[in-house]
Amino acid sequence: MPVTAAPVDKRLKILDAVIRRQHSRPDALIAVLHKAQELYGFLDAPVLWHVARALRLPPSRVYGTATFYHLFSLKPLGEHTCVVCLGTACFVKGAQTLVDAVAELVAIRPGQTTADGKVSLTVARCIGACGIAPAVVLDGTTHGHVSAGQLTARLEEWTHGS
Amino acid sequence: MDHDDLQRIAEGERAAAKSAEIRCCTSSGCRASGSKEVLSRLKAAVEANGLGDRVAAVGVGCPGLCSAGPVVQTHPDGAAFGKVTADHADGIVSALSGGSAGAVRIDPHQPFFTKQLRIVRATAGQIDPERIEAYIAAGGYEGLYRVLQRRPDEIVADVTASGLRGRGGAGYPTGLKWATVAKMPPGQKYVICNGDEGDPGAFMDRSVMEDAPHQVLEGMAIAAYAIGANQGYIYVRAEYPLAIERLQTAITQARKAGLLGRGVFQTPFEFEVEIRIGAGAFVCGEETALIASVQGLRGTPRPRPPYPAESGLWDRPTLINNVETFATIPAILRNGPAWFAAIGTATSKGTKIFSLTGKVKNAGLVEVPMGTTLREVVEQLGGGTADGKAVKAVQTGGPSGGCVPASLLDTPIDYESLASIGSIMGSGGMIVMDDADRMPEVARFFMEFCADESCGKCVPCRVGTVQLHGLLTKLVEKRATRHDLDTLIELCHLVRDTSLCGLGQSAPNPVLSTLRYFAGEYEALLQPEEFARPTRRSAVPLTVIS
Amino acid sequence: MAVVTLTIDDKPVSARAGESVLDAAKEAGIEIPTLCHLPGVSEAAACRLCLVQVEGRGRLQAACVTAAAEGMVVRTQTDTLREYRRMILELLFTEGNHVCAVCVANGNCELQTLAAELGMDHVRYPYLNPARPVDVTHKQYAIDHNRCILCTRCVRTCDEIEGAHTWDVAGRGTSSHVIADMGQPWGESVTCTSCGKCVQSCPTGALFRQGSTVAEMTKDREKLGDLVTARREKKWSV
Amino acid sequence: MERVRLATVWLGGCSGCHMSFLDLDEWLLDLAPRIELVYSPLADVKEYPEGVDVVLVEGAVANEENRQMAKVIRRRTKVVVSFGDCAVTGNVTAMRNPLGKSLEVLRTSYLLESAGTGLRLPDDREIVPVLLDKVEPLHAIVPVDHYLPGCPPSAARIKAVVEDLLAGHAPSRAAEVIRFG
Repeated sequence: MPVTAAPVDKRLKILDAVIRRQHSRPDALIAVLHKAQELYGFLDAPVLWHVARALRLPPSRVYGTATFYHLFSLKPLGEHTCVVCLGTACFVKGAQTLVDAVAELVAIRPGQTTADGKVSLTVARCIGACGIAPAVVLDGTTHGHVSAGQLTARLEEWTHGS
Repeated sequence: MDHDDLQRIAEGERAAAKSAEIRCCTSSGCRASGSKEVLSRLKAAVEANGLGDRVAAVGVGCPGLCSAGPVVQTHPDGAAFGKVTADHADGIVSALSGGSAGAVRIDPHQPFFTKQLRIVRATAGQIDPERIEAYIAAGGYEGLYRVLQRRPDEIVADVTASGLRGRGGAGYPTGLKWATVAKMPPGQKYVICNGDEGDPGAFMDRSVMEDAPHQVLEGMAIAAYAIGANQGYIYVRAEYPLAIERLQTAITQARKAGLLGRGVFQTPFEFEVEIRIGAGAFVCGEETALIASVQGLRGTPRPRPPYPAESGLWDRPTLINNVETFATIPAILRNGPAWFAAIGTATSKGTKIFSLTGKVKNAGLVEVPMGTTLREVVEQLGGGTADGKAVKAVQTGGPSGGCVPASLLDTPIDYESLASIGSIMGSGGMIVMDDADRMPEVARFFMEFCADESCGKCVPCRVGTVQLHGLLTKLVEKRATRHDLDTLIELCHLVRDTSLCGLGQSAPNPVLSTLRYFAGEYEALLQPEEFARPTRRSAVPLTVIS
Repeated sequence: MAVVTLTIDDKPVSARAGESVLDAAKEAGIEIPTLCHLPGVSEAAACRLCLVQVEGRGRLQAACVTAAAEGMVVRTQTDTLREYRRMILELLFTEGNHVCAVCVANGNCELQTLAAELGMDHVRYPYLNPARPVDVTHKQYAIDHNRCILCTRCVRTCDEIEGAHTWDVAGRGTSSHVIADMGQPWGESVTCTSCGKCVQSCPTGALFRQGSTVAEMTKDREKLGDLVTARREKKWSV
Repeated sequence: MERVRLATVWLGGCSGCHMSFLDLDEWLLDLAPRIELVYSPLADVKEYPEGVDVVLVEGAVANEENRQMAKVIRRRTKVVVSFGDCAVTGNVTAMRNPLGKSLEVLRTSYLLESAGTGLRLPDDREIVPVLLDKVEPLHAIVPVDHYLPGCPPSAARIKAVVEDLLAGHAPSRAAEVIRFG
């Protein structure tokens, strides 16, 4: 049965504190999922069950909500994340070639993580950095006016060594 | 906090101002190019040169010219520098006393700056968005104070008289929306600020939230007073962490100063604001989907009526306006509706911010009076294309909008004119395209976006966008025939006319508008039919102009 | 109770104030096609088959959520509406894997019946042929996602009539799918009461009784509405 | 009266539609003098002739031979009727589509992924037509004039459609004529 609780650890205590601060209100679901993902890196079944119980929500609503929003991941992400913005401004400035370059280098498609767990590649639907298109977000930091060469060089650092 | 306190803060701020300021943009765009390091080096350089008593290096909001970032400006001499690196810090400081800056100078008198009329972005690039005192010194919260001395219905009347229309895309008259919520029986009502700016290629709202968070709060508070609400929510997409951070800072500061919370300006008016963070769903920009998301649910839209004004958040009357709309409010109440209504055209009043991007020389944010032509924005403010090639089209309105061909660039920017040429004002994305951009591919790009962002609730949008994407792919890959093109147009009609919400209803717009103006590009991709086709028997017309 | 008079397809029709155009039409003997509508549960307005033309309104309106109003003039059968309904059905047929010939609901399926009624004799768009699972882990019932049209009748029935909220929709866009609890096999659901109401609510062969074979699965959808009436008004239909 | 040159074709299907056609029993005797059966699995004709008036095509387009045949039929026929669900929708024949392209389908069908079966893919491309990656309904390959769904269409519905076509007008699209499954 997947109903077993997640092991009680420090992260769970932090999550519970956030839930208490939100008075266990059902409308806090998205905020709580954000916190859970920040703490655990992704949303696995035990965490989702814990959230459902704490907010007194039907599990299918928690799962339905978690899978509706693109920023929630139910699978672990890689050690490093590369988000290529595919907003319109980036698109006309050749962002697709960036995606293709990364995909070719590490042999994964957007939404996937390399087999060694080093790199996750995702695409974003506009991060609002249109003035410096094309933009990518590498491990949470936005970079503008990025070329395919610069990007693959950085990814090679990630995949080999350091 | 009373009015005297407000003035005291403003005076204190002005008295503490140094004789010169070095203003470094710390908004998201320039931050991505290293502006935080530039700022700290500027501060160090000021100290190192012993100028601390008369020069201040401050982080400010976005001055607009994002393509030249990081941008640093000096005040009061009005010099501006672009592509500044930390190593330029000493030079810029020495330039204040006549030395050579070393950094690339930006002409502050070029049309990009002089042709703008900045009302919403009045303080952007000039004050520190993280300090409430700076906003107050610039006249902030004065509008709220004046509003609280008057009756709520007078405020609604002012907003109506100003002619302001929603800046989120549809252009619904703001005063009318306020009046509807205000007229609902007293009881729990809500104000929601829609900061889920999802149109790819648009970042006006992000910058307003980052550069002028207090202005947004002030606008919301004025609205709350006018309609009788005591609780507000700002729904911000998670992709905008700096906006969230600055709004949170602003809320804390405003509460501490007594400008939010109970007894605002020592009146019975009470207003609390909470931030709700999205999680990556374009459809949540649609107001009923946004309400569902604020309630912690899947962001699926529901049919209207009832409109949120009657039954919105938790089935209570709810006013939803977008960020730019709320940020326009304080100036209207400060300067009066007649002042605002004098700007713009007969049906579209005031100014509008656009994020000008794509193949344009000066990419960034521009705020211009309604009625300005697309040509002025693209060629004068934008400086044409970066490499001097001809402009082919301008995309406005994002995935719900259309591509305006170069031949129609003299169209004035107002809600009706843009609609008449098959595009929309939208939230303000303006993407310049040149010959390298193939219109069927652009249409496919937007359709992929819509299929990916469809919530999946109604059939025409959920499946129709996928089929449309398939047809556009077939076309782009030169496998389609005339028959497929007819099917494409027919499906566009279906999705437009039968989808449940605005996302689906407008999803075909990029296809229809490019078919209208760039039909040749589609025709050129068609393959001959191998066999004659039976006569088409569909009742759906094959027109591309609605 | 206030009564309003309106015109539907040139026929004068009276309706209770607040009643939907769909119900008012039905009482007057005018059938408007639907798939997501189910008496007894809330409206989703998602299938868009019941769209009608209302004079004076620019957009087509879903009859299930449009209140009948005094003087309203409604058309339910224009050529364009008929074409749009056919196209919507075609889209549904391309989205799943609807193979009537080998379906438990063959002969008792609302999708299949509507295709015939609306003159959909073939599908003009390419079939998407998604790879979708069949879940037979529940002791009495099963769900075949190939036949699911995402009308969410089961979700609403389980939530609003049974009160269990076992079902919900996960994912989005064309990858939307119905899930039990945390997306686990139905048989492992901790909230399901095995009441079978969802099975009765399903318009197609997506939800069925275990052991049913081709064309054997019949459903009693009226019972669901009767349950709601019984609970609300203490009136039983037997 | 000139006889209508009628053909029936059996592509990727089970021949059930043809069986249903034969269920017309004695009506076939009425039909016989009005038509000339120029091509059919029920007749020993090797090549699809030119100048066919009406053809009933059973089965989906599942392999290369089906695809080429569909084109020959279209070129040589005035009125093409998709006859039965496989021709109209792909139906049971197309149930392999969700498994993937042809190679994946073959690998699954021949249990190549199951350890220890000792099975291998047959290699007889010279004899057996190559499978298409995706099974398609007939109208995805060539334009079709009329559709007669059903698995199989009942004899009565076949009769109604054939009567209409012999009389020279388009068959009805009324609800009673359309029935999938």
